[in-house]
Amino acid sequence: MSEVPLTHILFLSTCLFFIGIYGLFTRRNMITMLMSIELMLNSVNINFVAFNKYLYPEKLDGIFFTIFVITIAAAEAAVAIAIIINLYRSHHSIDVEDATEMKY
Amino acid sequence: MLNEYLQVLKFEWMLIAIIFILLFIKVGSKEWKNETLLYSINFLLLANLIVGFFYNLPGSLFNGMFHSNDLIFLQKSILNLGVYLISLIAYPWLKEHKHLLEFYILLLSTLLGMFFMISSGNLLIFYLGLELSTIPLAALANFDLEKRKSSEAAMKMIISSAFSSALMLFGISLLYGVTGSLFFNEIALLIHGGPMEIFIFILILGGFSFKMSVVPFHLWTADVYEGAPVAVTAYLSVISKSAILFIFMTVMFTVFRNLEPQWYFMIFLMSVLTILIGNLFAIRQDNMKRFLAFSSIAQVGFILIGLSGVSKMGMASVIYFLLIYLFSNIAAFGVISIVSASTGKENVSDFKGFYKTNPFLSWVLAIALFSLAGVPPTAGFFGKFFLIMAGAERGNYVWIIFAALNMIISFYYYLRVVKTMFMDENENPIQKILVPALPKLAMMICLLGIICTGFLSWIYETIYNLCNF
Amino acid sequence: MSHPIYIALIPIIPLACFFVLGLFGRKYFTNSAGIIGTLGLLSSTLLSLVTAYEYFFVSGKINGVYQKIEVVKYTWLEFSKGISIDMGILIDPITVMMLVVVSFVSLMVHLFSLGYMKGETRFATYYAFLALFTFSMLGLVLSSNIFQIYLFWELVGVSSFLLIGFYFEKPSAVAASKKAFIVTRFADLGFLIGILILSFYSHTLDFGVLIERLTSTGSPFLIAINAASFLGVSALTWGLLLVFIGGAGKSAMFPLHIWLPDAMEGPTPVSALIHAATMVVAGVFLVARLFPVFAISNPEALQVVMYTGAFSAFFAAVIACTQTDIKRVLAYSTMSQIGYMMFALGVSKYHGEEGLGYMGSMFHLFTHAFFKSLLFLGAGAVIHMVHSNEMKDMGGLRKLMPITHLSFLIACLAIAGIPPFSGFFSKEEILMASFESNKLVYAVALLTSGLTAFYMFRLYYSIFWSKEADTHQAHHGEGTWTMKIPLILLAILAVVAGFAPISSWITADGNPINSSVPISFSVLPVSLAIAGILLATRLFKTSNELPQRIAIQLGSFYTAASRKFYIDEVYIFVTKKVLFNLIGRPAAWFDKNIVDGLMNLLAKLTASLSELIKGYQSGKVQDYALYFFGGIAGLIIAFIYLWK
Amino acid sequence: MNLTLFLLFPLFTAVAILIAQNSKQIRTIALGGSLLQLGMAVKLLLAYYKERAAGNTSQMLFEYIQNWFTPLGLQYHIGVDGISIAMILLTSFIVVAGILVSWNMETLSKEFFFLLVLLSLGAYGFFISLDIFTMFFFLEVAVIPKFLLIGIWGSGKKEYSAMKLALMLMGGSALIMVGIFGIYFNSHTSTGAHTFDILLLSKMNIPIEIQKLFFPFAFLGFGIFTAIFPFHTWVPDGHASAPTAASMFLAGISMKLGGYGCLRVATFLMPDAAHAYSLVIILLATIAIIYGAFATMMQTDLKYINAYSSVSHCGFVLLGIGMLTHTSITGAVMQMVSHGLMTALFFAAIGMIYSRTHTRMVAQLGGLLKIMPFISTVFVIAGLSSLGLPGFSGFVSEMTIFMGSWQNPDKMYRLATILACASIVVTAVYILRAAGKTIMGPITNQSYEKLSDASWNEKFAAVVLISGILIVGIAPFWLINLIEPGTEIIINKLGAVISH
Repeated sequence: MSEVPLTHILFLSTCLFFIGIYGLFTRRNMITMLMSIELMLNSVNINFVAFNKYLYPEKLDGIFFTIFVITIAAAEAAVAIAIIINLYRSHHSIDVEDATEMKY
Repeated sequence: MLNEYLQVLKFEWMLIAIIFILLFIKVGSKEWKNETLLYSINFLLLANLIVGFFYNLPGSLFNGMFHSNDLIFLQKSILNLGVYLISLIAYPWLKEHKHLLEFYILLLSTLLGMFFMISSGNLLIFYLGLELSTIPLAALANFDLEKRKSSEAAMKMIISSAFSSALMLFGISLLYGVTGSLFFNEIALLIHGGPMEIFIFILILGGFSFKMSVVPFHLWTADVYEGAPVAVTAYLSVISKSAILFIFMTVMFTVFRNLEPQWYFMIFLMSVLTILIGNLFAIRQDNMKRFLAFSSIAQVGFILIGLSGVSKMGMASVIYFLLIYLFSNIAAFGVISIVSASTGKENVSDFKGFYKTNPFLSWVLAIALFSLAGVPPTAGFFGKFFLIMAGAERGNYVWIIFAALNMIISFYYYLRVVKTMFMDENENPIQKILVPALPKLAMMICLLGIICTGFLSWIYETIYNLCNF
Repeated sequence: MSHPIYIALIPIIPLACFFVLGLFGRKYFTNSAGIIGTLGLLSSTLLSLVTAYEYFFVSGKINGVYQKIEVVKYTWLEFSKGISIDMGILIDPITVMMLVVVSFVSLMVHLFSLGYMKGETRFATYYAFLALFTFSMLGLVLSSNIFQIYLFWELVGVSSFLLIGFYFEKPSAVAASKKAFIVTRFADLGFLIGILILSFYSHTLDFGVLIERLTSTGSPFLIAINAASFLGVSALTWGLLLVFIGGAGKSAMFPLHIWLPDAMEGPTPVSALIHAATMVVAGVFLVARLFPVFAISNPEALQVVMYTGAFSAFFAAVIACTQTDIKRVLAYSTMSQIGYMMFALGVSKYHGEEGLGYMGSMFHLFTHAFFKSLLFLGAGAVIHMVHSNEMKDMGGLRKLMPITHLSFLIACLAIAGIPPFSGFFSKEEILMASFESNKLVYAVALLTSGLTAFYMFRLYYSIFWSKEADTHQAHHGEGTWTMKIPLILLAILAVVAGFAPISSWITADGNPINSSVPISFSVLPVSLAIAGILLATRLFKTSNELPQRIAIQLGSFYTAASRKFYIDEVYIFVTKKVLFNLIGRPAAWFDKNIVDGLMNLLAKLTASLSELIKGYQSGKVQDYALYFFGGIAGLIIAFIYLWK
Repeated sequence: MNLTLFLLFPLFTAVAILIAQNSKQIRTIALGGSLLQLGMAVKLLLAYYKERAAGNTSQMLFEYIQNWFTPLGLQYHIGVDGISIAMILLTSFIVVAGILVSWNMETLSKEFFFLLVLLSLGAYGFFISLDIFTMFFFLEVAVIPKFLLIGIWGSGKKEYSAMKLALMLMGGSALIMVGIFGIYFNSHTSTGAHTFDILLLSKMNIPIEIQKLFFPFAFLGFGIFTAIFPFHTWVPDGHASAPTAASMFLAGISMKLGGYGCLRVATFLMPDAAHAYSLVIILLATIAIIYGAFATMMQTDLKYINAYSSVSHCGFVLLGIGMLTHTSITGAVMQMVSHGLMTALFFAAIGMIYSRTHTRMVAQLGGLLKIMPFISTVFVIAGLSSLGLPGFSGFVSEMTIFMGSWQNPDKMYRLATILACASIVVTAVYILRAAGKTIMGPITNQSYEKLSDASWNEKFAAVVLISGILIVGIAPFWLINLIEPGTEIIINKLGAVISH
């Protein structure tokens, strides 16, 4: 069975990345926005792994980086959700459109 | 070997120690009074600051992932100083606050992140430091839990910073793909200005610009500054900005050295935009913190000018300016935090007739603003003059004239605040405010810095000599 | 023959008086100020008489020619090599004569004012101003440097301003003083530029050197200044004409004369001093000072001088016939007499007998000073009694004030040119000179002398005769002895001054000339004068309605003349309408709205721009992310398209 | 003698004012300090004569160099020649007078005098520096005090005026900054480093196209400080709104900073460009002179009258500089001195009148000569001196400028000279108009009749200034001998314009 070429994977990751961006731009729900950011980070992870495996198999930098990214993403999500919960307390909504007091 | 780990990492160890002390106090059953806590913490920070000047061993660890030299030590000391001053001016706000320890723990961990970021020699460490310095900050921005604005600010900050770091990370991943290395010095050799590299560079530049709040990546700044507690705002505008600028210079001057013509061009565009937009928005602001946010955006534009003259002079003048900027900005925020802590008023219009009731605070704020505006005899004049001078060395006079003309606009809005305090009549001005000892100390230090940093040329000269360009 | 330094004291004493009275007068010398001033002036008068004696009889003449002697010279302000304002004293015949005239008349006026200005609140100030004026006038006539003369020229102007505006509460006086200053200032502008031109080409400001360089044939300077030309007129002509404009302004030549009649707002003795005897002849003096340059190198300019003088003489005489304010009549007659002097200079040449006009002009200046100041002082005495300047309030005063009446009569005869009074001799010389060189001017001169006789006696009769004096004026007498003495002294001089041997003293080139006029020549003018007198007698000796009828006969011409030919209106139009409304107002408006508006507009633009773009800070975090993304895209695009 | 004292004395005075207890102490300290500076200035003059008499022919005397920001080649380099000494004397005279007229300042007197002293410090520093950077530094030091003085103690639409003044002056210094960077980065010392040192720069020749590029920035920048058309609009508003002392300082000192800078930096260091642009300078200067004079004619507020006349008179300074002849430049410097003195006197007189009648409107005043003879006399003297009456300083300087300008034989320059001369008539018109309405004429307002005449401090101030005016006006030779060596060097650097 022939191996999947790198370009396919890069294509996948890029799609994932832009889907994430699209989601971030369009969805009003903060949680969903967080999820789309996760998507973007995941595409990054895919990139790292793929590059590592295909181009530089002799070192494991990419893999390590991925692990760190995953952890940090988790931390980020944790803090973000905490903030969002606190925001919900005051605004009674997690619609991003409702949190636009400060402008101009 | 071991003491190398101790000394090269000394700044980090110090912070970690303080953080752990605070943690122990937190988990410990004993109830501490806020006052005592604050005084002792400030004492710790002062010790941290002082120790920072001794027993520094330049070197690099983890085969080059982490390295530090005298310049980096200096930068870290500057950050330490800033944090110390900020914690001093935060006193009136924290005195009543019940999550005081958490505040410091988070604050110091972000500082730790910055330290790692500054002395990183590797994209991984850099990324870790960056995130470590960002995520807790979002939590800090939300530290006035009950305030609507605070939480909104935090939300905006965490989401947009996550987005920006995602983009930057994407760039880093591609960079890894192109060069196969995460080490700065290795990458530097492998970059030659191909289109892919330019694209990657722009992604990473975007990430940096977001942190430095350069137009058009600046939009989060104003809102977050306005919403966050004053101390946090000061921290954002001074410490994290300085840290990111330090590392930004390293990255620009080492990693992307070969792309220098390209990035000079981009920096030029962005700086022009930044100065203009920052000024134009700052004119209209009524909220003090928001106004300072936009003014700080404009300042970054000027810093980019200095940075663009890729030279020892430029590097030195940027660091020198950041030092002065630190003093001036913290002085300004100090006054604002005291006023807002004791009266909750944060609008420019509230400051009408402020001079009648609070001459001392008014003078502090005025001098700070003069220094920000770059008026002699304050140090701001020297800082700004040298920045533009460094930029002018490249002979790009369109940029210089543009900046010079924009300085007039910035004068307008700085003087506007001074005018409000000194000249406008007001039947019920802000009452006389009693300034506690610690903030007063902070202001005195800041004033001293604002006045002296300019005249004592050896400060500039030391920085200049440290700059390993 | 070194001249002793006392000449320098002549101007310095009045200056000292000025400082003393000006600084401490109001406090300490409220009453004694007059005495101090008079004594001071007495001394300088004596000094100037001594100087005159010294010069004319002892040391002035070297082998038959009166010399220009530079007594002192002190560099005051050096502009560049050779071009410097020197404070110097230059002694030559005209200077000496002017010294005598100025100091003597001034002394008379000081004396007269003792009585006339008695009880004024600003008595001391008045004397301070008088002293200042005397100082500047003496300095002017002594100047050895063209810029020095300009300097004193300005000082004279300002002290005349101060004296005219002495009654500063009277708006009319203030207006008159302003008018006098500004009009003469305008003329001085010409003088200044003239100086600039002359000095630029002759590389000096010193009179002696200047004249020498611009007259000696074939001197490089003369060639250069003649070579340079502007609008087809040589630089020399420009220079001299501009200088002459300055002189015309001070000497109230047409059309710069308008300030003189109004200047009569000042106290009458002041008019006698400034606007009859001294300052107004400064212009004549200036032309005489530069006469060699005019006469030798540039006769064209001299032509202009001649015609201006002649026209002014006639023009003023016509107006004088119609005025009813006695001081204004005198003012116009002054203008007319100065016109005489001017065209006398104009018709003159430089060398020997041809210089008759020059000599005549100086002679007339000399005699005129006495009888004209006498007339003014007399008028002053009259006004002092009647408290009015209008003829209609007067009449039949001859009984009430015999001395004034007599002296006034003498003066009238003198100015009318009746032998053997002084005016006769000087006028004869002038007529002679003009007859020899220019018949047209001669005709005008004759006509004018007739008119002069007429209007002077019109004045005389309507003051002292016509109707019977109303008795209520009887009670205050003719005035103090201090007021009478000057009248008497001046009257004597008005009679005898004509016999002074001016022709052997003051001539263009210093050589005495023979100036005997044949009787046959003087018949015509004298008879004309007598005719004028008789006409005046017929009309005004006893009050009758004939004058009105004649006035009605003359109709519009008469009204035009009585309205001074509307020159004032023209000036008013030019200043008020043109200067203020067409230049000043637009300039102010432009500054307020355009220039300043531009600055404010910039500010407004910035503000509105920031209003415009505020929408980008929408507060929606998603928009922020969008802009972020847009920024990256923008950078890429900018990089692709803009980066070379 | 040590020139640094000119910085230290004001500094100490300022500190002493800050620690002083009551307003009486404050003003005494301020006056003492200013008198001390006046003494210093006179001492400096004498020392200068002594040096010159001793045959010291070096361009600058009492030089002192101290490296500052070594890597950038900045220096603290001070020294004086005749021109700067004249300026220093002027400054010290006006400072004394200014402090005297504001003797009774009670509101926030501490800040007021502190700022005044700071302003004078800036001026002194500017005039003694020989390094463009320090020059620029002191130039800007003087700006903020002006802003605060006008904004806090001013009258009328003071905030607007203060802001306008500060912004326009800052705009000026922004331009100056660009210009001096241009000079700096095109200067090459023997070591190859760049320098701001005026003396070094004057020795090296900056390429002409560079000069042409940067001269406009430098000249226009400094020109804004001395009210060059069309950037003069800060003058009327600023002067009109400012308190008396501040107006005196503004018109008397700070407008001279600009002229001095134009001469010392722009013209002296970029002579070729000065030649290239001189026609433009002349044009702007002439416009300023004529148009300023005509604009003055229409003003109704005494302070506006004097402010606009300042625009017109400072036009003479620029004219003198632009004419590029030795005499004219000397005249320009003399004009700076004389204008400084007489405009300060004028503002002092106006201030005295205003403080009594509480109006500056020409229409509402009248017949003051009867009520307050001293003040009115001062007013008239100021007026006469500003319309160039012999015996006062105005005559000397203006005549010198005219003489010098006429030496420039070009037709356009001649035309400009004639127009400039014509302005003296217009000057006479507006001065007499103002004096005639306010001083002379009937008393308009009966309530004025019980107003008092000048108090001792006002008399003292007036006497100080008048004596200055008279010294220059009656004995101009000492001033000219003082200035000439300085201008000679400048003109030599400029290269001779056709003149004899």
